[in-house]
Amino acid sequence: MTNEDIIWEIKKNPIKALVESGKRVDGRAFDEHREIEIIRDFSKKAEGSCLVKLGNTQVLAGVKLSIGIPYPDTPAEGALSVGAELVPIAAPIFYSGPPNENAIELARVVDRGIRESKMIEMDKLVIEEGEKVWMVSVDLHVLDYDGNLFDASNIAAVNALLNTFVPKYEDDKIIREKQMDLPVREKPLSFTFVKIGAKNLLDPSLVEEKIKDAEMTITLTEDNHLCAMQKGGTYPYYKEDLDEMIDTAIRVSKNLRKKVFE
Amino acid sequence: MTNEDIIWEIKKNPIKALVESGKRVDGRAFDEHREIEIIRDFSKKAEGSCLVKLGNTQVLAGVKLSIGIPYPDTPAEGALSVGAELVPIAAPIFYSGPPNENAIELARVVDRGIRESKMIEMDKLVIEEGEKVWMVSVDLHVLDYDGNLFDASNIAAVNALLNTFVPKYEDDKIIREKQMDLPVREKPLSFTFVKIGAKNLLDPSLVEEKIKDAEMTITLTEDNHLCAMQKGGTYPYYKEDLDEMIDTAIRVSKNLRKKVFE
Amino acid sequence: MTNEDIIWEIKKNPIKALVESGKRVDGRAFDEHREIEIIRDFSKKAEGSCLVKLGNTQVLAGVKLSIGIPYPDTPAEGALSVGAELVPIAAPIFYSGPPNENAIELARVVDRGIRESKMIEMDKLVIEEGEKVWMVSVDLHVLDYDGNLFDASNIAAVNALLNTFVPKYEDDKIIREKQMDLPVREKPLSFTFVKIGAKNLLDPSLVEEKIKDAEMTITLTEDNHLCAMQKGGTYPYYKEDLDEMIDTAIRVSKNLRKKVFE
Amino acid sequence: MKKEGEKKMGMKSDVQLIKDGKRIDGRNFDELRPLKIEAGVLHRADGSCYLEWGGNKVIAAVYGPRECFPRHEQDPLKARLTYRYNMAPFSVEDRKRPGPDRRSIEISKVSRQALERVVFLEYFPRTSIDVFVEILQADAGTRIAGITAASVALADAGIPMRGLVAGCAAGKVDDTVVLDLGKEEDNYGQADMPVAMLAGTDEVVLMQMDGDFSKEEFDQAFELIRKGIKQVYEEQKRALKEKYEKGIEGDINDQ
Amino acid sequence: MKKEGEKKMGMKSDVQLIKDGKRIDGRNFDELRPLKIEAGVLHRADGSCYLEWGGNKVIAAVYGPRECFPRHEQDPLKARLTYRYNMAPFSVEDRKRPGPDRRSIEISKVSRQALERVVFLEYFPRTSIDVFVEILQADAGTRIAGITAASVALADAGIPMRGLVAGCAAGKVDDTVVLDLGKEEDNYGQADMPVAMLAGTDEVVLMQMDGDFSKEEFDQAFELIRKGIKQVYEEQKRALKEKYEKGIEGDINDQ
Amino acid sequence: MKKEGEKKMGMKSDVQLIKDGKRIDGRNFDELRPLKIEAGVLHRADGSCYLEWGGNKVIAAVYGPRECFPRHEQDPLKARLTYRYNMAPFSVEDRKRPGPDRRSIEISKVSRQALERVVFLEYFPRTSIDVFVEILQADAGTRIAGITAASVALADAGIPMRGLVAGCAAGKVDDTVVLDLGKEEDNYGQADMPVAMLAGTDEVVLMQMDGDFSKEEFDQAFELIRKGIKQVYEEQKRALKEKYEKGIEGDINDQ
Repeated sequence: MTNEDIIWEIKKNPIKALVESGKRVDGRAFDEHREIEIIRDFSKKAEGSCLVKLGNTQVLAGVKLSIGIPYPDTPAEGALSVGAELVPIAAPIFYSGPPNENAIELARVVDRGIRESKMIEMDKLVIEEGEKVWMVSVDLHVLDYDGNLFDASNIAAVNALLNTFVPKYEDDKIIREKQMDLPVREKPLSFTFVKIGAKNLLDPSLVEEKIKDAEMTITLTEDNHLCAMQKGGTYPYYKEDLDEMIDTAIRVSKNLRKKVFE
Repeated sequence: MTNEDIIWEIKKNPIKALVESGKRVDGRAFDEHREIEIIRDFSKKAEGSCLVKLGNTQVLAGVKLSIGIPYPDTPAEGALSVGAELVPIAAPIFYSGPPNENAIELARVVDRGIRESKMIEMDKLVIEEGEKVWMVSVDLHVLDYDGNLFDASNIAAVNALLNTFVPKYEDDKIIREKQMDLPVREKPLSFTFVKIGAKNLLDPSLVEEKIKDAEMTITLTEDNHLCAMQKGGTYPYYKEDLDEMIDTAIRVSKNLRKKVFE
Repeated sequence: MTNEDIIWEIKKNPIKALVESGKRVDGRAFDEHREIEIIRDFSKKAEGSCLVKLGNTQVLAGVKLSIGIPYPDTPAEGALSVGAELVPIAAPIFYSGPPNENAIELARVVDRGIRESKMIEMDKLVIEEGEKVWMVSVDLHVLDYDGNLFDASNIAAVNALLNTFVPKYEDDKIIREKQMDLPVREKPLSFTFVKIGAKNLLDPSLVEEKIKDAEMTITLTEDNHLCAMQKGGTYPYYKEDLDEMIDTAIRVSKNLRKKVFE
Repeated sequence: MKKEGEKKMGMKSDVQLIKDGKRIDGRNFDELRPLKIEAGVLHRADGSCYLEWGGNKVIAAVYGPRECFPRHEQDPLKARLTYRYNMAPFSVEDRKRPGPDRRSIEISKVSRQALERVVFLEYFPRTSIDVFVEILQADAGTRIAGITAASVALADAGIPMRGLVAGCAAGKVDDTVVLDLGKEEDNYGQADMPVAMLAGTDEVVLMQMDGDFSKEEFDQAFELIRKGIKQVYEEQKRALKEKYEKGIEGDINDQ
Repeated sequence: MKKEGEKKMGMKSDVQLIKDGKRIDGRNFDELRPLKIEAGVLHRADGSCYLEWGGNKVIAAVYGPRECFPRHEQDPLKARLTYRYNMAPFSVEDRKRPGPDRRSIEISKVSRQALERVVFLEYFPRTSIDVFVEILQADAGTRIAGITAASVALADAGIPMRGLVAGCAAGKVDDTVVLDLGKEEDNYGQADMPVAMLAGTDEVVLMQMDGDFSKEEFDQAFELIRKGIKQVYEEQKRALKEKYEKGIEGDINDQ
Repeated sequence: MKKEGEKKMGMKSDVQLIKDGKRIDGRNFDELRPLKIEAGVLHRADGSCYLEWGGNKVIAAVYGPRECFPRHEQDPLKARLTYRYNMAPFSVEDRKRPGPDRRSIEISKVSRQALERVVFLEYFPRTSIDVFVEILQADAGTRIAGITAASVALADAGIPMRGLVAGCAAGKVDDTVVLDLGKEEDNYGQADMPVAMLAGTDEVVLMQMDGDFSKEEFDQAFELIRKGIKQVYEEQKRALKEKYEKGIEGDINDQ
């Protein structure tokens, strides 16, 4: 890993200079995404799934439904949980073992986008109030890590939920046939930027992430309200940075929504 | 840690000589406690709590009540559990992680004093016999470690239980308002000694613990019966040591009870 | 451990040469077991138990019965689980900690023999269909490791089950008195071989295991059908090896059954 | 989730959080809950801080610069900074199981990152500076209370820094943007945004947000936070001044 | 057990698995399920393979030879080989808890042993060669699908080997020995025997069996497997050939 | 708790534990349960001991002095001593989950401390001496049975010691102080005090107590224990003598 760190250190300055001059390594504009490919319904054993390729980054999201007891303070709602595994096939720096802070943060930021936008109509997932509800488990399986896991995972998770069915439940047993579509009312979409020098770059590639000063993920609802934000990295942001990134996200959101959700 | 060990090794001989001559580093008599401060009801979210300062040692005990199933062999009794965390704010040698043998021993010795003295009237904590009882969880949070965690924790835990309320339980839900005081009938009080050379010193400070040969904790009920004992350290005790320590504990217990429980 | 590895490396060639010439270190024939001693009902707290000495290898198996919920897909059957601990008294290379891959493989191969031979009449272990069944827990406690844990464990586990009683169950409580014998219909028996050079040796001792090229465990039912097989080691087997080992197992099984099960 | 101290913004409720221009606890929209900071409260730690903020009770301790374990995490160019946010089991309504959960691991990460460029880590290569934050009583806003206390504890430990980090949150309740949510506002409100800045500058070093904000509401919230942080900073300075006026006592004989 | 993806052969059932000389999915007794292999599907990994086999979807990746951590596992005479078989939580009917269970630890062990003498580990002393297999969708036969894919990924990574390892299983359903059990055959069948061989030779490198086989049935099953493995090997070779005909693209700029 | 093999003294019960001056199992107040010790029962261990005491069946093994892992626990001045008390899952009424629980961690600690000054650790710097105690069948008094067996296993391993450590407990049942509680006395009694001494001396190396003792009862209990330990010591010596009379067999060829 030290060797890898050294390589990034060496690459850092020329790339920074390039960015300073208004350019990105791969020729994209600062507010431009890499190519996106969406493969829905990838895993037939899941109630919903989606494989997203964002440049070379690949994330597979799968949704499973199970029966559980509702939380005491929301007896008339289903429950959601999001997990992420940075499985070691995806990068040389990912090792087997329990989720580390990066995997946990990834899962929680994706979770917040879904939860805070009120994407899922949780009140329609009740089987017996206070006793039995559907638990929606979203699992993010990162297959290839070439930067911007946040957005690839957000898109994969939301698309997986959009094609998720609720199974039948008869005689205390789940029958894995469609009873109805998962009831959804919103499509949260996240936008991740890295700050390099004074510039904010949308959809960072791996190399851009490695030399980043700071990072920001902004999740928008369909009416372009903020529903989740998360700062990363160790350098500060100024108010102007925040304004610029929010504005950019709002500006590009309509096109991106078309690309990833239709 | 090696550096620290070396420091203790150097300090050891002069302190031992001092003790041999009948004196302690901080000028106390062998049967004298450090200053004790008791701050009851410290944490409002707990059903009972107490912060104890014993010299520079600080332990915070908190009590939470929850609903559980009784043990099969005591269907008509509530349940007690005591846990201890040596959180790393308390000493440079405490590290994050699951409880180690010292934290476990601390919790279990405090637990035994409470349990064996029959402090809590467990039969009054039954909601539905064999089905639902109150579980009393005492958690010891060690904030500053300057010796004698056993006695500071015992005093904190017992005081926390003395000001614990039992919440209301209505419609299968806990309402965190006082239904009654936790029913108690006894106040176990522990006395910890270290042996340095041939002497037994009550309420050891950190430096005395570090150079100790052996350690003994004796817990007494209000009528000065023994309800728990625990030897520590690697040097032996003789019967005369045991007699001396038990006699000292019985002699000073009345005054100490006044100081810590009134 | 490196030191130990070196010792095996040095021992390897002369032993291999000996085997090549048709002989074993301890003078046994290739299809000959070491001495076997069977001590049934060793642990009175267990519902069934058996200590097996196979040469110097010692394995103690204990069976406990508890009440559980049946698996959803087998509502009218009890459940079986087999666990193994390579406790560190048994060998210098066994360390404390969660079961490693060797302990897990050992437990799973013994489990498969019992399960796939349908040894236990699981349908007779139902208390209330779909709700309450007996769970049979077999625990393998390896006390002394001198080779061939698979067969010693298989014999210990099967014998322990053969002398297991099902306790009484009254008023939702287990009363540890015999209600009936555990219902069994089969006695799976395993045969482990190591391959050294071109030879296949039955019941390997520790030294033979250490220098082995490959390993095979074959489990037979009473009518000499195969019910479980497991290859170990890194060298390949050819079809002729497989035929030879199966034939040997079938040939010696009758005598061995007499020795270990009667 | 809930058991991890998770909040869920925007739960439907009949709780009226604003009435007659005042909040449920009587505060104005731009008013902080009572805040009290004390530096140097622990004997063993190299630096420490006790903080009460509304119903929060937080203690922070700093050890270091000290030897870095395990060795392979030593950095020849700078100190390693660690940050551990931990809740006492009895600090919340339903007893929390001891040990780190997903929520506290995330909070520890964003808090550590907020401090990493503020502390002059390069002055102490190969060492470790370890920050521990214990939540003894939790109301809303514990992560912000924690980093505010941690920053004072770092100063109390004499660790050189570019300045103090101070935090504050703003949120939305009953469609109104307000400063520093209390517990009920947090439970039944519509948005929450915890922010920490290098006090006295415009540098945002920690920022999270959840709920629902239009861009305009975001701007309002940010402005409230900026003012709130000024007040938090004053209290931090007061606490440190008080500690140093008391003088440094007795530490020489400690090991 | 069941939750570990355990199968239990020979469950009583009314499911008729063979009818009019055909199997429940219409296959002949000696017919494989559809198999498709693609090499080089991942950007970061040194070698990779995607495999679909019946309802199985499997991805394998290889990293190495690379530095061996922890250091004390370095072998001065050869590379360390690791193998991790892992099921995605959503790859099975009932969600599987992430992380290794007893079943996957056993599979990882027998798979690693199957490869240890096939890879020329002695060419890369002190390094590690790490094989990762992810089951994205599980039907019957995932361990065999996994090692078949792993072997292609190793070749794709350019790791020198004595040959490719190819696997196939045979089993018994309705008292008939058949090749390559499908999911229902696996659930309600009477025996299953997964085998892997060094393709093109007679060397058996992985072998497990459970259920009920007479010696004659074992011989039949082995013969079926031998033929099945030939077909699997052809598909492995086709995938590798296709990859190399496409040419090696773009890897130079990857770190 | 109960599941950890916890006892709780003084449960209310109608069980009459003393009748006509005899205890429930017919013993006198100062009478030990039957005790049988055998040394050298394992092939691989450097020293071992099998012990039956009432309904307890215990096996102890010693490995060492041997290389100390992990390295950073090596002490340049003396050997490290480890002690692991472990219960087999089937050794108690309700199956115990494998692995250490809080109770066994505490017992391991006090037992290790009891031995640390008895073994001449300074003779073997940088090494480790590892003591393992397995409880195969548990009645009352397993920790005392364990350390008594461990001490014999250490002697059997040829580890130099200042003497043998022997243990015994006394307790209170039906208001009477008695020696060496049996299982029912332990379940329904009023106090229990396990003690271990350096046999042949007055040195107490392990001491715990719980329940209810007046000082006078404590003195009585201690006096009973002192006598009990003498008998335990005789059996320890007999077992070692028997082992050495049998001669040392066959160990030369073991690795």
